[in-house]
Amino acid sequence: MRIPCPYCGDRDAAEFVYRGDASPVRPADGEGFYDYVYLRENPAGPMREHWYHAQGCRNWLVVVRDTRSHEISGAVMARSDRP
Amino acid sequence: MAEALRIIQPGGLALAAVMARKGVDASTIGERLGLTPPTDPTAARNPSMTLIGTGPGTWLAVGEAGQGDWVAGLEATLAGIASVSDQSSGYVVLRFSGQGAGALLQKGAFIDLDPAAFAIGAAATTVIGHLGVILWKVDDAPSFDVALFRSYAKSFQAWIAANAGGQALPVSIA
Amino acid sequence: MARFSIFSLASNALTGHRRWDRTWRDAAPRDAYDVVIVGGGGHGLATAYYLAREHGVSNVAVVEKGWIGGGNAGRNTTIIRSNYELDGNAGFYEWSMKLWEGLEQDLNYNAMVSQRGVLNLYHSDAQRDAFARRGNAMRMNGIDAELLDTAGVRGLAPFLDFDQARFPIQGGLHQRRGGTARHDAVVWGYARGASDRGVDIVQNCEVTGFMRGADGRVTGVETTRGAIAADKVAVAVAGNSSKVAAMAGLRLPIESHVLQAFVSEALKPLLPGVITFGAGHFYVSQSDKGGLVFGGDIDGYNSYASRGNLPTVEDVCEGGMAIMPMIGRARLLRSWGGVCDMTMDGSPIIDRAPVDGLYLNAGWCYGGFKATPASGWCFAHLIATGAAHPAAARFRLDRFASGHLIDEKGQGAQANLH
Amino acid sequence: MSRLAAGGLIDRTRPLAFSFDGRRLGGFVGDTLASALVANDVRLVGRSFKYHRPRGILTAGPEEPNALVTIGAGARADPNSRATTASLYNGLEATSQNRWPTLALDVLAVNQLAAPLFVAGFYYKTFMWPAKLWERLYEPAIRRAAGLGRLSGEPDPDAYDRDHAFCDLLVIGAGAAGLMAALAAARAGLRVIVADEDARMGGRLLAERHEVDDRPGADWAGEVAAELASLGARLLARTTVFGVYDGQEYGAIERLTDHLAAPASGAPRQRFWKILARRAVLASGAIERPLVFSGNDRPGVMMAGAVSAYLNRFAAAPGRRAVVVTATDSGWTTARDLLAAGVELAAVVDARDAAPPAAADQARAAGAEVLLGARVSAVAGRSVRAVEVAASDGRTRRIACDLLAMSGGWNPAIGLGANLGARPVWSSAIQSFLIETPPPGMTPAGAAAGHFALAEALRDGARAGSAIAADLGVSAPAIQPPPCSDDPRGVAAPGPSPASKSKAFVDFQHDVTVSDIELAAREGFVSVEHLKRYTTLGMGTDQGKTSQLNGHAVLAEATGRPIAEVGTILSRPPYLPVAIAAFAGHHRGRDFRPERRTAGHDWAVEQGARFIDAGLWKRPQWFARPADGDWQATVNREVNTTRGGVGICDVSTLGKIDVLGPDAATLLDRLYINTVSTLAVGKARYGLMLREDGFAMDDGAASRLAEDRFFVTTTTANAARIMQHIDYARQVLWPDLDVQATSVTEQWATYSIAGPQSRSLLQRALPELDLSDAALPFMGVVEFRWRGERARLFRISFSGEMAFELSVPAALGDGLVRMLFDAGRAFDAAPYGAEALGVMRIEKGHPGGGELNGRTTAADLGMGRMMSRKKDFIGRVLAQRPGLIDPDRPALVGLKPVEPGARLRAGAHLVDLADRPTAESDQGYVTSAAWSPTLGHSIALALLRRGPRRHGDRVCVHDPVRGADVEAEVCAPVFVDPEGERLRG
Repeated sequence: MRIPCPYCGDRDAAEFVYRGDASPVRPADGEGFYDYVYLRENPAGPMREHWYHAQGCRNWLVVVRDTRSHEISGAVMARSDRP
Repeated sequence: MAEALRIIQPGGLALAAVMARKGVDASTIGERLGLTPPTDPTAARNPSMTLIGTGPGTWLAVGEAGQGDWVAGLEATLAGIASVSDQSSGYVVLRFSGQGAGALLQKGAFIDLDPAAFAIGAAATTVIGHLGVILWKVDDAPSFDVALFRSYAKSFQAWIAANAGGQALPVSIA
Repeated sequence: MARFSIFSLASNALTGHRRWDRTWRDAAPRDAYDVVIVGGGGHGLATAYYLAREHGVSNVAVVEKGWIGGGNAGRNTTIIRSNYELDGNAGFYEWSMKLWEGLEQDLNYNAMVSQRGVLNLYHSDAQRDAFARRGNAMRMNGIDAELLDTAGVRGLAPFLDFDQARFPIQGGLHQRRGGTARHDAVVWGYARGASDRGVDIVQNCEVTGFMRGADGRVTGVETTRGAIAADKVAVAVAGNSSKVAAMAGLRLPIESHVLQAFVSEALKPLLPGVITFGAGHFYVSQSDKGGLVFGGDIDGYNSYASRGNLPTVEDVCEGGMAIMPMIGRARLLRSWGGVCDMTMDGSPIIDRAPVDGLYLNAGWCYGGFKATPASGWCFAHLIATGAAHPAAARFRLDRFASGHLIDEKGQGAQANLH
Repeated sequence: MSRLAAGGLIDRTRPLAFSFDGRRLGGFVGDTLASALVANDVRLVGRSFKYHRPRGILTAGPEEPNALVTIGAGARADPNSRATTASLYNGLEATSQNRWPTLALDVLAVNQLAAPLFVAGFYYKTFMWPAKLWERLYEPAIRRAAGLGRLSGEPDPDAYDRDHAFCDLLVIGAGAAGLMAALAAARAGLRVIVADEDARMGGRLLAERHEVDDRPGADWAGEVAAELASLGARLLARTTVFGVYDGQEYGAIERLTDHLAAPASGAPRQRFWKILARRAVLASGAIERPLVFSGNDRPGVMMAGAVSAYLNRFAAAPGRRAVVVTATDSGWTTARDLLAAGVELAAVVDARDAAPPAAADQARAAGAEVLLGARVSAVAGRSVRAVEVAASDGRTRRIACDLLAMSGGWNPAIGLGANLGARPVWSSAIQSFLIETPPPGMTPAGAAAGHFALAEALRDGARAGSAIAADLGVSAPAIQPPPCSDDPRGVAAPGPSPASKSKAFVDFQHDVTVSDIELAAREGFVSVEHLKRYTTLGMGTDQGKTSQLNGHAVLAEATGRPIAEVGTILSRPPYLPVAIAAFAGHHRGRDFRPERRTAGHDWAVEQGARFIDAGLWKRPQWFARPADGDWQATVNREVNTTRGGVGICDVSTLGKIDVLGPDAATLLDRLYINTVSTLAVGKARYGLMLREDGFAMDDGAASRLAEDRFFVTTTTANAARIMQHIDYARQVLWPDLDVQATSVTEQWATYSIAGPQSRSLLQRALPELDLSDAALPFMGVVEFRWRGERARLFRISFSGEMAFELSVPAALGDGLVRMLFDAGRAFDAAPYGAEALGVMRIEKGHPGGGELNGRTTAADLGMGRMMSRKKDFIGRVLAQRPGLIDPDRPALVGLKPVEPGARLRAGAHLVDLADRPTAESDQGYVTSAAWSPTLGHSIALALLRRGPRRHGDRVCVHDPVRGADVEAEVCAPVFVDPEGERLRG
């Protein structure tokens, strides 16, 4: 599987560390931390997810990948991906 | 791997990680340095330094050690617009030259090193045999410079020995 | 149902084996049942079997979207063990081991339960102490455990690499009662036993939604073969738990991940039992047919595709060559993937769902096969009595909110690290 | 000898000697082991898996189910090798498998007598009584009988290579279609890779007598290959593309030396390729389908296409008097090949009522019987002596022959096309399965796409290659397929001939018969996956390449469903089996993972250090001296020297991170439970980080070197994880902060100088520095120059003694340690290793790996009060969950044995003295333990329920896996200098 790193270009997925769903946002206050940390949509289909290019540019990416086919439709730097 | 391969360790290099402060773009840094840092994974050079793109707003700066404290100078020059971390000891740099250089590195790196895809000045931060490396193409001898973290040097030598078909004796890395 | 034995086999041989019945009735769904179990894998079928046998609840349907045992029940590496450390896990898996030990006579079906031992290798003093801690916990739970030094490991597996290893083998934690079982036979044996006790096994019947009462209670399932009413609906669809839970409006502390497994060409007997590498990702056993059955870690990214990628294949084979370089010339024959429910603490869930009438059996990570008998036993107990079985009392859904986690690896709330 | 006088692609000027089961035999360069065996009239080559039935060579390709042998001996023995694809070389030693004592006389052949019992799934129905006999008796017997070849049991002595390639087009299979596709693409200027498993490009062209472009097909193939090479295409012979993966990635294995008598020493045996291809053409050809009739597994029964291959390519006649039985025109091609080779053709049996007229006339003219609407009903002889033919008139004829060539039609070799999960789709036109939705970028072509005839295959390959060039935006003149001779193949339905039940084999390797499949269906195993699992159909080393479809046809018939509905199995990688060592390559033995060495490594080796693994690092564990006696004495000495004088320890492996920028302090406040922003420049502070779930993650020190410059240390184990954590915090959680971070672990060599004499030693080593408490107080930091380079001195202690950590650029690390010991000679300074370091940190009650185990909270570790209430930080909220603040949680305590000589061990559990040790009575466990030379007895850190409230209590330290129980007293976790006076000196 190749991850299209916006900076480095297409790279083998083994260069990356996977973290999971990029959608949950850290709550500002005390509420919602259980949801944020534990509950997941775990969709069968396209998913926005966090990949860290640990062996490359050391940036966190938001990759859109279909969990049924593993086909990737895009990737951006997480820091520039503000909802 | 029939082609010739030479591996040397250029001495006296000063190395630093240069990280732009928030909102500071490459051209601003370029004005201070007199060399505009690349905004993509390539290497920019002038007589006094090479800047290798390692990520958005981050570069590996390579200069000549010895002439004063090169890294301290860089810090002073970039004060306020970029953070600098001395890596002169962090990495060892090896130069692979000759027709066999690309073929050897291709055995380890899962990126396209074909001249058409990886021209002079191209750079990549990637993996060779479980080792993280920063490699950039210097000339069309071809020569590639490979920077890797110092503690891995012995293992990298073992990888080279196993993959260079015995005909290229790697330098002992200091 | 005809009882299986060498005598029934012989007598059928005389009639060209034309008299054998179907192993289980292929039922069409009726309109209503006391209990509908979603998922015809090992856990779902074991649940049905114990509901009927232990609780006299036989008005039960097991609905399976494909063919029974087609999910992880038929994709695992057949290892059974109870070498767990933490409260909640150790007792539960030991109960499962006890059920394995009587399974064939109970089911009158040879599931080839083979207690050939499970050996976990350690490679450092810290790992030895962690294994000692686990072994001690096992002993205190009445589970057999032996901490071996290098000589002890040599005695069991002289073919391991003790000399050239990057991470030298210092010893191992051995559970002699661990071993393997024939995964498909477990599914077929439970299906046969449940079917014989009146349970309807409905294949090619996919659940598409839940029927809900006015009070929101789950009153049945919508399926590709029509609506089926039920007093209680029990879900045992590990790998797809999130999908099914979503039909009831639930989100779970679960991610689906793919775990690859591999088998080599058939070879004459080579390995004594199950061996796991402690400084990398590799475990292996040898099947009765002679194939080396092995695997390692999950690929690590969410997936519903039951297949993985090459980096994991390489990682697993590197691990294998690191501890037993004699397998180098054995050829990898076939690879496959199973989709696992990875929970946020690496331990399973057997509990009522937050929706009335709905029961949840999920989150088995890559450890579901060995749990099959106890999972069915305890889930049946919960469904029939409404109370958690003591052996599974800690597998609560609310433990994540309350902080009573069961985290064997101490990795915290990241599913792919367990 | 059955070697033909002329013809073939073998080199008669280069004879080769080889042996089979010890018999010395001869062949030629160009032979496979199988063709050489055929040429030597060897018919019995193996025994089947279950019944141990005698088996001969069935095919001439990788789909071979029968001719599996062990090639080579000793550590290089290669079990289960296909004789049909193994290139012959001088001195090749082949041995038959799965028989005892000999191939001709195999005792386990008695299994055949029990065949009525050994039906599909029989073992599920028996071997259950008495229960204990399964492991003791039944299973070992089954295991001995099962399995095929035997591994040597010795480490694989060969090296395996690894390479990566990128291309526009990967052509899988260099037959007619593949070569045309490659030619079209290469002429259009694309980067092309052609991979073929054979030693020679050409595919079926090598086995047939067709002409392409007015020359023999093999010559044409050679010329095309030459042109491809001249166009810069990479041609990989002996290379099997075994799998398709995500992102248009293909795995391939190139066999480099398996065909050589004497490979150069150290030369890699195989090369594992990872190929990234924008497009791929699947030109993997087709596999001929056996006919299913009684006795179809007898030696002497061979696929018709294989017979043609042995005759045409290898000039070896598999028999002297042949019968051809066919359901399509293919059999007639083989009939012609037999006549052309001068083999006596006894009869051609065609299931159809009409045969290709020309071929039939030619056969009759040659004196062969032509039987239409007929079938073979039985085969006589252990090795074929005659066949019984049921003719259309219903009468049965017996025809003497020693070779039966069978052809049941062709199955496209679509395995790779299904690797990503696309279900093959039934095509009634070719009576087989095809790939309708291939993996992204892949185009099936030629026979793999159902275009069996040569002209069609050439055309289809050219079309595929040109279309791909156009698709990739390269305009090139369309390439015309060359003219060729041809003959029709025809199609036939799969499945058994009527009334062929007993001993009618579907899966030759696993002895699955028609009646086995019918039994499975009767018992309800009607899904193809159930059928496979219940009967083991298609699970052999051939993965059902010759058996799958026939088996599914039998199932369809038995269940009254069309085969399109029954479906077929998804083929999973690898397409052909791959040696495990090839996947591991260089990364085995000591090279399994890289080794990290500190700058002082060589010095430590000189000092006789013993090393331990800390992650990938090698750390000195201790420095034994002859006088020490044992390791414990060594460690005691190192501790005593440090506490009594001065010791020096390499702590370079700790993670080191520069956290820089205007918002660095803000970020660190959010990462640590305690406050860092109040730290003054020139000061360091101990800190603890939690995971967001509220459990402790890592501890270390943060030092402020400037307002906007922090230097953070982590434990050796967590360095990478913390770097990732910091990047996540600054890039994902708080991208608005202006903070930069990078790992400088490798930049600095750091030595801890600890003990009452440490300051004196340093003062001698660094006379220019002011080391007074005023200038450098506890937790102070100074930067200075050493040998012209930046250096840092931290007054930080892990040992509890007055201690300093001195950091210099790693390039100077070796010089530093030598300088320190020069200066230390006056103080009898001794190096100490990780073991002594651990003893001293346990004596001081510092948490280490045993306590930071991912399941402990700050409060468990006695750091609850460090948690700031004034600010947000990662883990703050979830750390307040009931389960994490339960006062009964096990918390950190110290333990000392009541019997001073008794030994405490990490991993032991704690129970009250009154209780019997059970899961219920478990009160906690020992996290770290050591012998304290300072106190003269064993000490331990433990997590004990309500521990902090139980100081003075006695507990039972229970360690059944290692020894007897020990009684210990609960105490505070700090054993030495609880007031910390020594720190300040």
